[in-house]
Amino acid sequence: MKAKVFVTLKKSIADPQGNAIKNALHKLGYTNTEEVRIGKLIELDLGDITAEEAEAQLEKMCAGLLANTVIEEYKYEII
Amino acid sequence: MKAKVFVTLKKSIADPQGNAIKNALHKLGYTNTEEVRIGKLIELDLGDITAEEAEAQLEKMCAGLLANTVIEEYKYEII
Amino acid sequence: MKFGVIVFPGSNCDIDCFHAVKDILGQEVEYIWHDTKELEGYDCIILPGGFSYGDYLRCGAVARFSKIMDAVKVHAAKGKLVIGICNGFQILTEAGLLPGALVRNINLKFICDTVPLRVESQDTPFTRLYNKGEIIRIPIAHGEGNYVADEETLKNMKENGQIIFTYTNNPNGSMENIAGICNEKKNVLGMMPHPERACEEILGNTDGRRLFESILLSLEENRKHE
Amino acid sequence: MNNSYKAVGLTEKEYKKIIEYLNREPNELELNMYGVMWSEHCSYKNSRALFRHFPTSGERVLQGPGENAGIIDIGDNQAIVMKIESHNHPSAIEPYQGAATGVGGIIRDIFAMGARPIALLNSLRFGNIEGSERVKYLVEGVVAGIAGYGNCMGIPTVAGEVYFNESYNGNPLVNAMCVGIIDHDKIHRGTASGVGNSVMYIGAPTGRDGMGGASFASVELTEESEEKKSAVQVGDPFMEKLLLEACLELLETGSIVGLQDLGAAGLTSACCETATRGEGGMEIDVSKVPRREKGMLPVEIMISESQERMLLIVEKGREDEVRKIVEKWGLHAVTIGKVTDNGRLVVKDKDEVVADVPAYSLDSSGAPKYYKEYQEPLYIQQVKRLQPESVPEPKDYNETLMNLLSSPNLCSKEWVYKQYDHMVRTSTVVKPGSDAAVMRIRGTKKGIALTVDCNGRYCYLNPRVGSAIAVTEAARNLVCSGAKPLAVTDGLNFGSPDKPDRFRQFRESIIGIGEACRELDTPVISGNVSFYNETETQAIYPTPIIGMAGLIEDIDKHCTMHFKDEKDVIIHIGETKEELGGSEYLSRIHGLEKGAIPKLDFGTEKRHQAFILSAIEKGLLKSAHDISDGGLAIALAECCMEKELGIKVQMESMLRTDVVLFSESQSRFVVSCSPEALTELQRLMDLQEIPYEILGTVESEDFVIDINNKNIVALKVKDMKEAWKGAFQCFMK
Ligand SMILES: Nc1ncnc2c1ncn2[C@@H]1O[C@H](COP(=O)(O)OP(=O)(O)O)[C@@H](O)[C@H]1O
Ligand SMILES: [Mg+2]
Repeated sequence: MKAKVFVTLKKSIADPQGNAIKNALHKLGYTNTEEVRIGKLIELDLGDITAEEAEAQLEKMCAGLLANTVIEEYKYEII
Repeated sequence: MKAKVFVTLKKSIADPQGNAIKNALHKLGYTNTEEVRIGKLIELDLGDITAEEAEAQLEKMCAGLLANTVIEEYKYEII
Repeated sequence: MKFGVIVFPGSNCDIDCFHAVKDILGQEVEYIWHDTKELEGYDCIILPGGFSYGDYLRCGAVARFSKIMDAVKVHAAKGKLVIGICNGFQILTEAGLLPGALVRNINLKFICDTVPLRVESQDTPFTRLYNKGEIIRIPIAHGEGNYVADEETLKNMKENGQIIFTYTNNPNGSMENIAGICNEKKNVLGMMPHPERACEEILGNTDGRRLFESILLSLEENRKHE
Repeated sequence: MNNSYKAVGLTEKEYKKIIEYLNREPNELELNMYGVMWSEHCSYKNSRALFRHFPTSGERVLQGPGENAGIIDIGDNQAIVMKIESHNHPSAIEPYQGAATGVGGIIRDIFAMGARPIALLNSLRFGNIEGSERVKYLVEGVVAGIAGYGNCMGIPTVAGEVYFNESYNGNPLVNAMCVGIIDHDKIHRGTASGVGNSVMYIGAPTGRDGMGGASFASVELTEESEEKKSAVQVGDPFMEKLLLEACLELLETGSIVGLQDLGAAGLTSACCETATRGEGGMEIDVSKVPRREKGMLPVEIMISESQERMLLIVEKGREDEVRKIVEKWGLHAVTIGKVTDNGRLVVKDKDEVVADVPAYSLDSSGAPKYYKEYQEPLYIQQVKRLQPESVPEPKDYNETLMNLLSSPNLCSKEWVYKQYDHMVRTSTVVKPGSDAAVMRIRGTKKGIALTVDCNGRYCYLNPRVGSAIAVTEAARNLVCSGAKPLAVTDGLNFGSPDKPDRFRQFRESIIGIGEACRELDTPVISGNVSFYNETETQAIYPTPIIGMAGLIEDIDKHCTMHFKDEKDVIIHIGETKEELGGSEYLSRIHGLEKGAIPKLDFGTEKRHQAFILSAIEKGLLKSAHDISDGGLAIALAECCMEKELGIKVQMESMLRTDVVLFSESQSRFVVSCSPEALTELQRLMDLQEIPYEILGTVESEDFVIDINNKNIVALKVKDMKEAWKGAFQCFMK
């Protein structure tokens, strides 16, 4: 079972990286860019388990390891 | 127009960070995990432009700044 | 001779390079702001270490778009000397002035240490005062110094003698133990280790001096020929 | 009277005091401003009364406590600026960002004085690392966070300490220290003076993150703290680097009247503190403050603790000049208000006045001040008791020594400091790994030595003497580097001040530090207090961290602890007594954290320090190392590591062998000298009545100790080094 996890900073948390990239895009002429936020994309191959098992694992993996819910939020997709 | 850009390491490039996370997952008992690869998720708000304009901008942004095509590949989605 | 040290927002080894040239070589040196469009009258350009633009996204990714970089390309195309140290090396690869890329250290940690390097070639303006095969000790300080390139590129570099420094005890996972490379014409050098940190007795290491002295010697000879 | 004061952490009495100041009830914004400013973190309301025990003045003190950082003269119109700051609570929740923003905060304090930051130090405490995934996670994150911020700023992290103990299981400690250099005539203070001058804001926009961080740091950690998540933020070292360079460039222009960082309690604190120092008032308009999010309320703007922001007080009419320089650095400067002369802090939202209070009433000068109850903790009498006879002697000292060398507290911390760029700016003459870091001062012959020290176990067993020992140990580390100790910055980490036994630890500790600083003539010029480092079940060991700076007049004469050459003579200075109480040996080998801690005699201490310093200055010593955790045997081992040299030592003693090797008696040193220098050295030691013992010589590779003609230790230095260097990495696996 394969999955993708998306970890992003919570909306209320400043994203210095994203901000710096926004500024860079402006400098390059893409002045229409209003916001840039940078997160993580984690691609997992969970081996030979069912979708339900994968779902249960992913939830725990995200909350426990892949994201720090103090500042981040996560979403995942099973594919 | 909003968009998401996914930047991942080329298959041929080693991903020590993904490996470290795989090992951590194994330690936590998810021994079924076969592979983990870490990429970037870049969320953009491109402001008030059309989908075609967005498409054209994204292609250039990715190839020029957001990804280094020596080591990375990219995909994007307009939403 | 006149040296220029480029200052990007976030550069932080700029003053170290400046001092190495001024105090050790006794040569003229100026800081050059990244927004400058032209590079006239400089014999050698140094892209210093640091965290240009915070090294956000990727090291050197944003700096390569600075105005000064077009001028650096022109300078290099004329066959004049350019050296990129640490972040400077990363910027040169991002800008396409040197092949390959630098990714995260294999142990995923920043490494600050003094490590042995083998001088692979003395056949460059930057290394002529070293001996081929000589082992020197130079400080490193980077989180992303792991050099990668495709096989073809590596092969070409080897054939052309573009691999200039290698680690004897690979600290970061670099392919072929690469610590420093140059372009085909050998007038552009990029290296992760910091020779400017190894120029003074008081700092306990002078192995980096000869790199700067080599540059000076090359420039002086060039001037004679002109 | 409504009860809303409780929500902002104030008491009824405090609320009444606010009403007295205002002659009316405060509105919600005002109440919140008092809430954050009168929190322990900002007002020191529980600790301030005790600070009178500290010596804070002296010939060299240019700025004592009370400003963003303290300043001490180093001659030639130059001075050192320094301060320590804790970021314990945020680091417990988000180790990377918590530690990173701690470093960011302390750097701003230094350049707010107009100084160029030249060095960072850190002092870390974690729970028991052996087998604890959580501790490993914290260590990993905290170290990476400190590295991430400091390295990006290009400020070398040159020294620090890391200790592990159960008592820090629930509350890790992350204290960061920054040192800057400045010319006397460039010193700036966070002062708002000159009616009509502009108040300008630069740096990151204000967001909702970090709201109420100050009050967050002033409560015990509970499950609920997890909910106060927004108090943790993401640091932006790149922004800070731009701020630093922009501010230093601005100060050169003479257009800046005052400079203040926005730290705890954000704008509220920066405005009232600068206004109070300037003995004037201030009026600001929150609608002009750059914001990251839409719809922020005035109260959110006023107490946000978003990072990487500074307040400038700019000479009227020179705003454009300021703006231009700031923009060169890719930042924006916005005028948000002006200096007034009515002593009030007035906050407007466009035209509407939303807060109007006497500026000083928010500041620590107007905040309540408490004299807390204190009482000797129950445990003190229990832990004192230790029958030395009941401690069995080890059978195999080779094994014991190897065990100690590879223990978490005594092993090499290279794993940590290798992640810190300690060489950037090419001024680090002695890197991490010796007793103190030594930095040269470019353009002069001078150097400075820096260290942070504290033995928490000592402070637990005997807060007063343990804290005094932290000061003397720091001084010993400097002296061993060839530096004369100049001044102290302290990071006081304690449990809840509301509990009389904890408060007594705090009080005793301050008295101990005060006494030692007076004796050594090293005034306290700045510091930080972090209370509430406890969970429901456990308080940390009292941990008053001492940061100290010293001056080396001639950098060529600095010294390190490493043995240099074979055949050099090894000398033990000072007297070993039967003082195993509180030692690392007892803790590690016997699992005992008890006993009377070593005695400290200031007369002896001063005599020995003066001797070491003068011997180094005369060029008589090739190495000098203080004897601290682990005693003589560990000190000798540490001296051997760098150059992989061995020793041949022969001693005579009436004491038990474990006492000889591992006692932590104070005021002791291991030094080495060339055979030629020995006669002169002995003459001086005899003359100054310094007790000493010639132990033996430096050898090539074997580590051999004989006592009373019997071989006790015989090891290969290579094996010792491997165990000592590799241990940390193993714990982290
Ligand atoms: N967190 C840290 N950051 C930087 N250097 C550190 C850190 N921890 C330890 N060190 C360095 O390791 C060496 C040994 O530390 P420590 O045993 O605490 O020294 P001492 O006992 O002399 O105070 C010192 O040079 C110290 O500066
Ligand atoms: Mg020491």
